[in-house]
Amino acid sequence: MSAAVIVTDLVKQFGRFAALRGVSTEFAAGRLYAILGDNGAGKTTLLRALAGLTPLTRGSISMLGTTDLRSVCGQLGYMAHPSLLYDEMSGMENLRYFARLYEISDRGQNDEDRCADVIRAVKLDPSLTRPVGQYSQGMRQRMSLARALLNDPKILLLDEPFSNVDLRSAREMVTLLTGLRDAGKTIFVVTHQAALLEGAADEFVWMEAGQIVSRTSDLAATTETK
Amino acid sequence: MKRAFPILAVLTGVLLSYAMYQALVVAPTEQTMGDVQRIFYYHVPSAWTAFILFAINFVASIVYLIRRNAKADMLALVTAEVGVVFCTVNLVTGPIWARPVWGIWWTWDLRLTLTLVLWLIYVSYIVLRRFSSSGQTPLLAAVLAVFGALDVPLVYFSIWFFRTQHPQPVIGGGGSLDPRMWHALLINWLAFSCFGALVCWSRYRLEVLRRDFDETLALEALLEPRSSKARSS
Amino acid sequence: MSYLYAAYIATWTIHITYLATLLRRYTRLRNEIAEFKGRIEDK
Amino acid sequence: MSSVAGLTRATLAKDLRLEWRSKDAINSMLFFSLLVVVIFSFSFDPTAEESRRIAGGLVWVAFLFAAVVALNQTWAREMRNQVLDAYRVSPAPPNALFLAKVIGNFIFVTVLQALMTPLFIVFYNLRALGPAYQLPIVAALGTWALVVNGTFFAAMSLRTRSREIMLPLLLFPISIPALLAMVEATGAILTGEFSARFWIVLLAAYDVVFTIASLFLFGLVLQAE
Repeated sequence: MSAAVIVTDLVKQFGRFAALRGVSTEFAAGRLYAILGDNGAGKTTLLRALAGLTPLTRGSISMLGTTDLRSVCGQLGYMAHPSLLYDEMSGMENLRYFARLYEISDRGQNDEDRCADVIRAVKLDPSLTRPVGQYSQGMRQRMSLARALLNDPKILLLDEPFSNVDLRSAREMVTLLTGLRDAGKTIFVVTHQAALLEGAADEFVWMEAGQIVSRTSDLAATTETK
Repeated sequence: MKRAFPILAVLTGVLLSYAMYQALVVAPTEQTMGDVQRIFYYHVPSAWTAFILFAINFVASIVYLIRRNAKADMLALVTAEVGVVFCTVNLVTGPIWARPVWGIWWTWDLRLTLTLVLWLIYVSYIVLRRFSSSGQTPLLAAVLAVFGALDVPLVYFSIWFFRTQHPQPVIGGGGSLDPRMWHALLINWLAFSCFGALVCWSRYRLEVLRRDFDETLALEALLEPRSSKARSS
Repeated sequence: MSYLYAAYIATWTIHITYLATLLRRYTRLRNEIAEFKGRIEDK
Repeated sequence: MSSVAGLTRATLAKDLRLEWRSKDAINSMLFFSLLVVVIFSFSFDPTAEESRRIAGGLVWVAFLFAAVVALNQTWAREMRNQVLDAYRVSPAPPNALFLAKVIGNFIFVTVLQALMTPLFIVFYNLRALGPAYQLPIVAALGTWALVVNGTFFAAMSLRTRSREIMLPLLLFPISIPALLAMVEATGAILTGEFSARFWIVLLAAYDVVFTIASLFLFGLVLQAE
């Protein structure tokens, strides 16, 4: 199995605080990783570094066989804790704009169809004209996931996708994610709700104080030692 | 390196005293302005030193943008700060000279205005460095330095034309300097440049120390064995 | 003549003020480093 | 290149739609410059013949402050829900975003000028004694100068604490030659005492230099955190 992501000695320093203190590891392609840890353990910073949003103090990231992250950013889907959507526009209007950024129409699919497909995939209605600002938290979260899926990415980076989402919707999102994983995508999920991913995630990655402290495929085993 | 600093400090001190002696005693008294003209010997060298420091800042900023070299960034920071200090000296001594000679504190003449604008640009540079919250301060600062340098010729032309359009008090600057005056001026410039370099060096060492310490603090946890702590918590 | 003295004093006041701030920053940093070393040894 | 143009258009359309729905920027700008006009007219007698000489400065100071309001708004819109990150992770070229923002701000400030100019004429009894056809040229070049640097520095101040204060601190010193040129050119045209040609050339040079510099360096600023 080939490695989709290789990180070497990642250090991210903010003044007198380091969010990442020398992270070196590999992640295989086509698997679902749950990244767990306390607040301030560096989970979000790691995810942002993978997305190319955070310039590193030291270290390098190789993704899909290249260290030039700019050249593969079209293959990446990123969902942050905030929604990354314009509150004043409807879901469809938002996605239509982001579809332009990825120039999806050049890949042989019509913008309109693609946007409507992703919205349906997250169990929302494409014909909804309400602006996103008036959505419920759960709906907004799902629309945000739809935005991340828009360019049919090979690697998906999700930061807290289940926060403030009701249990049923969260389960549906997990099913959607495992389906994507089975279709060959590499998925990283930063979450506090590890239990939701039990049985779904291939591996649980524990972080503490800016380092990866353990990786295991069995959630129960790690929780025991904690 | 450590011994070089006190030696240079002593040499600079001697040079400064000699230059002061030259400026206040040896150089002849100017006929029309009198002793007040002696302000010239620290007013002008301050300006020249400041301009050289700003030029180094520009070069260092370009080098940083191309190479992302931390040393270039520190050099840029140091030269901007010390340059502003020398520029301030120039701007403060200017009016003190102008008042008895022209009868006014300030005039919007080309050199004065240009110096003031430069001072403003570099003060905003220092403020940016102080206020930017991220680890990207060096990058933002270097970009601003490039913008500032691009601005200088435009400022120059605009003020030059502004001045020719509005009549200004005539400023005596023409006429040749007595060779002894030149001598005193150049000695003073040399002394102030050495002094400036020395200040830059101390500031640079302070910055190196601070950055090393910040890094050690940030990575402190690396020194401890992590795995045992992970288990105990 | 008093203008000459004023300019002279102003020049050196500015330089010495800057040097003083440098010195203050330096001693503060020194103290912090000493404190940090003490903490490391306690461990 | 065509993709930059297309994306610029898409981003601009999106910004104009957002502004049309909220009207945040244009309303606050209008009110702000109205306040400046009123306060200035209390400070001195605006109908005096003498005021023709300072009218250029007055008009541009009002527009400058109003522009700062708009400039802060453009990026604030992108910071809500951190939408800017969505642009940063996409393969879209940074310059398309920059150009769209600059053109958007240019439109906002021009609309403001169109609405405010009649007011200035009425309140200050203005009338151009020089060649009036030069006024729109000066306005366009001057506005572009303010907006191109303003948009760039507003993006830079996003990365700082207290960003609303940072923008004018960075923008005003660099804009001094442009401001001088706008004020002098407007004064020259209104009084008809001398030619504004030099100032128009200077403004054009300023626009070219800083537009190119911004396009070169904006990518770095956008990808900085």
